[in-house]
Amino acid sequence: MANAGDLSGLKQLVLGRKDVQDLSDTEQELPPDLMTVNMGPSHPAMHGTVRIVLTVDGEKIVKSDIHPGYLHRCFEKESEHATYTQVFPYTDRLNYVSPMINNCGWAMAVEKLMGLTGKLPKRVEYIRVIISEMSRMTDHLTCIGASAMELGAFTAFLYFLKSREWLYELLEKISGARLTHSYVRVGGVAKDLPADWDADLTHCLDKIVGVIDEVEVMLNNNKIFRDRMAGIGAMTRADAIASGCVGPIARACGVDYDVRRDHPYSVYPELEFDVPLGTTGDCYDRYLVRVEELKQCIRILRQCQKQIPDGPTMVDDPRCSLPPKTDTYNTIESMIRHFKHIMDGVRVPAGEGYAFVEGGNGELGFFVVADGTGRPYKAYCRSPSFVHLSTAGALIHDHFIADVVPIFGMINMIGGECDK
Amino acid sequence: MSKKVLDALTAKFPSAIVRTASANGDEIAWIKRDDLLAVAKWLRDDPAMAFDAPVFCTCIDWLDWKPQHRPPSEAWNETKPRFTVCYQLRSVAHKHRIRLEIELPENDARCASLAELWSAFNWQERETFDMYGIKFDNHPDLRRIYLYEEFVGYPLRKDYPKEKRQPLVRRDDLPINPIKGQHAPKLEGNK
Amino acid sequence: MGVELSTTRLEDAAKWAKQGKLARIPEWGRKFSLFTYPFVTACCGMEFMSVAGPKYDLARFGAEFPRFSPRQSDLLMIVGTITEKQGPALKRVYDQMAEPKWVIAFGVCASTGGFYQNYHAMPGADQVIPVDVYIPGCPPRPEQVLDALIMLMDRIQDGRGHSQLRLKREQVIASGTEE
Amino acid sequence: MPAGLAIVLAVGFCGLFTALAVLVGPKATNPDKLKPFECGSEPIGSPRGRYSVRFYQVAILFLVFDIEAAFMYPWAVLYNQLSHTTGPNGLPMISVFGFTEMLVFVAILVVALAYVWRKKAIGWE
Repeated sequence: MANAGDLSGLKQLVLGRKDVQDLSDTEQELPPDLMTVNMGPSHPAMHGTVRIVLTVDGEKIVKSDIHPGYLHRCFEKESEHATYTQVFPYTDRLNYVSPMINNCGWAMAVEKLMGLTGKLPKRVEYIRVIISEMSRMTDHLTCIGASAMELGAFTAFLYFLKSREWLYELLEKISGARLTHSYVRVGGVAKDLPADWDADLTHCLDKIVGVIDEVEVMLNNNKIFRDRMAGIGAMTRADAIASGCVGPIARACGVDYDVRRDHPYSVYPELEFDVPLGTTGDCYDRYLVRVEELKQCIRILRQCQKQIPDGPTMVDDPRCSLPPKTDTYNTIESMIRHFKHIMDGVRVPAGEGYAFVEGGNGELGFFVVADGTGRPYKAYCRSPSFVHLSTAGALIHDHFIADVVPIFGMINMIGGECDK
Repeated sequence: MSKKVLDALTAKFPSAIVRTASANGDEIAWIKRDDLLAVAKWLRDDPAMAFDAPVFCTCIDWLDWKPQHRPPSEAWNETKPRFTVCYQLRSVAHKHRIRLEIELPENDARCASLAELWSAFNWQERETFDMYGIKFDNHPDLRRIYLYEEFVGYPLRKDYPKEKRQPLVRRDDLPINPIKGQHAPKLEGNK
Repeated sequence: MGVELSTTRLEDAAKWAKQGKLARIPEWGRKFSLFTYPFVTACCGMEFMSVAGPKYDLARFGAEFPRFSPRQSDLLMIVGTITEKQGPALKRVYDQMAEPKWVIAFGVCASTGGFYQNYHAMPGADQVIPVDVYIPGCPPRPEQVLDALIMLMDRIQDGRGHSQLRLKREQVIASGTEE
Repeated sequence: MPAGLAIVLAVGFCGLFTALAVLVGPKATNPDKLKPFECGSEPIGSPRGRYSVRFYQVAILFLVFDIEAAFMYPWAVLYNQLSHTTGPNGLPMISVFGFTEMLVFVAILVVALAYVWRKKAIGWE
């Protein structure tokens, strides 16, 4: 009997609390160790550039420590050593899923410092809206397609990839490159739209409308997709605002904030579009908000096709436009102006300014400090992905490891923009 | 429309405001370092201001700053503060924005942390510390966010050279191996 | 026999690459069933999606099925910029791959660091691991990627991949010392 | 196809390919290769820690219902032979006996499923 007593005493010690008999079934098991797992930099769901050190109790995440910075390519240091026009290729690679919007953002920041904000020819503004909305479509198509693939819906990924290819072809015809366009210039755009862009865009949009309906039929009421997305990674409205969330993630929580409408820039006041809002703020709402925004982009593009005027594609301000080629080769003044413009870059008067546009993930801003020379003194990029990643720690708390995948898919954290 | 934000701010905290400006469409207020927390809390909680959404936090390093076409007095010299920490805030309700700027001397680059007031600044202050070396007091966990712990120095300061690499790992048969700092042994033909 | 590519160790290639008829059969098998480990980090990932996507199909070359574990893959595709912080992760993934293994540097950032010459971007992935085929372009067009894959297949068939050469050298040195 | 031949073919086929892999495949091990793969970062903690018992529970339940599904295959293949009566057009009628036999088999396991569901052993809470 003695050892029986010891045995119950040992169990009492181990469980530490109540007597063994009145413990429920689940409590009788010994508390398991917490296991730390690396969801490391090279992981398909982490877009290759984030490492999370997960402390898990079985499958449930107890603590998470997120390490960004695996794609820190020093945008600020590089742009301090480049002229204003040479910074455009760097901005392409910030949010490389919607590169045109970064270009427009940087151009607007420099134009704001030069005081050219409202003085651009109308055609330039319309071209910028067209290429930004097309870029926003490629952003949402890639985001929804990739996160659907990570949840197993490989067909939706291939459908959206096919439609993204159509957009890439058209963007390549416009700017010359599929992804890294560097098409916008300070005070205008590099060259005019190709001749048959109108017909191509209409053809492309009609096909994409069909693809979006197909994928909506596939995903919206798909039991597996909804169970994996609904109720996962929910965020309240107050948390969204306090943590600086913007774009589709904030709109999914019901925060009615869209830079194109609240701080209208370019020709957005002349275009009507509505801003979709979610209610619960979970992954499923973010998905629905992005699908709705895709349709709004198509609607904007169709309006732009009708309303775009003719005219020059560069403001005729000598500070930031190149002289026409005929003058450059004939007169020495244009030759010098051409040379100075290329070598020294656009001379921006000294001062500091912050301009922001509605990027694929929300408010994308550039804080520029200029010192009068052709090179920016400081070029800070306010990247929405970095802000959204800081909320990811709170979102994945108390979820399963498998839920990290849809949350990261819907946050649409782009490495280049997040780590700058 | 946001001009009244600056007026209300100067009315409320006349001693804390060094100067204000409205340049390039932004409202800027230079704040003394010690009153930053009070001003920020008021800006967030006051219903007329309601700055509930943070936008960004960064720092400007003014080392040998010489603006062109400007009087030489504006150029930087040792007596002037070297760093300026900038907090940009916006209000969702009133749709107005303000940028708080705090000037910090070079030797004592310390600033109060606003991470408790707006959770977004937690990571953005870590980024500013990582890049410029500004120490934020009572920040929850101030450590490098982009670079690895073994990195020495603050890369975005003007005196840090752009291409000064501090490599973690290299192949051992590299012709010039920065880690071992010598040329790899010449492969004199395998026996 | 395909474009004569200069390997970093020319004398190795010349000496060890002599192949008998029998040795060509497994190489032929490996050539057409490459399992890629897509080490995706940056913008080239978008182009990698297009290459693996329906239009520029990677499946035509038997390399379509991405494996996300180095144990089951023999082609490491470094897609995008490799930074100093990513270096140890890349080296560990390369070491944990099964032999024989090949590496493609996808895009100019993985080949030489591209226009990111600064304190955190590594000037090319070959600072850390031996690379077999470099693809220029930022990002390279999908056709360039398919061309690089065909070029890699030639190297596999001739047995002149870095890991193949190293294996053969160890084999010969081991048998050499036994005599 | 006699069962013995099927077994020999199966074992031979698998054996051939494993032997081929062992003979032709090169062997080059280094200490880094043997470490566990954790997405490229240094593995933290040892895999020998104490696991939650839930993993074991879910595995056993999967085994039970997987074998149940496996038993359905031979039943489905032999389904036509089970019926003793032939229909008016010469084809075998749907055999009531064969169907009820499987119904009983599944019913027993449904009872098990109900018990497991009530004790919430399947979920993770």
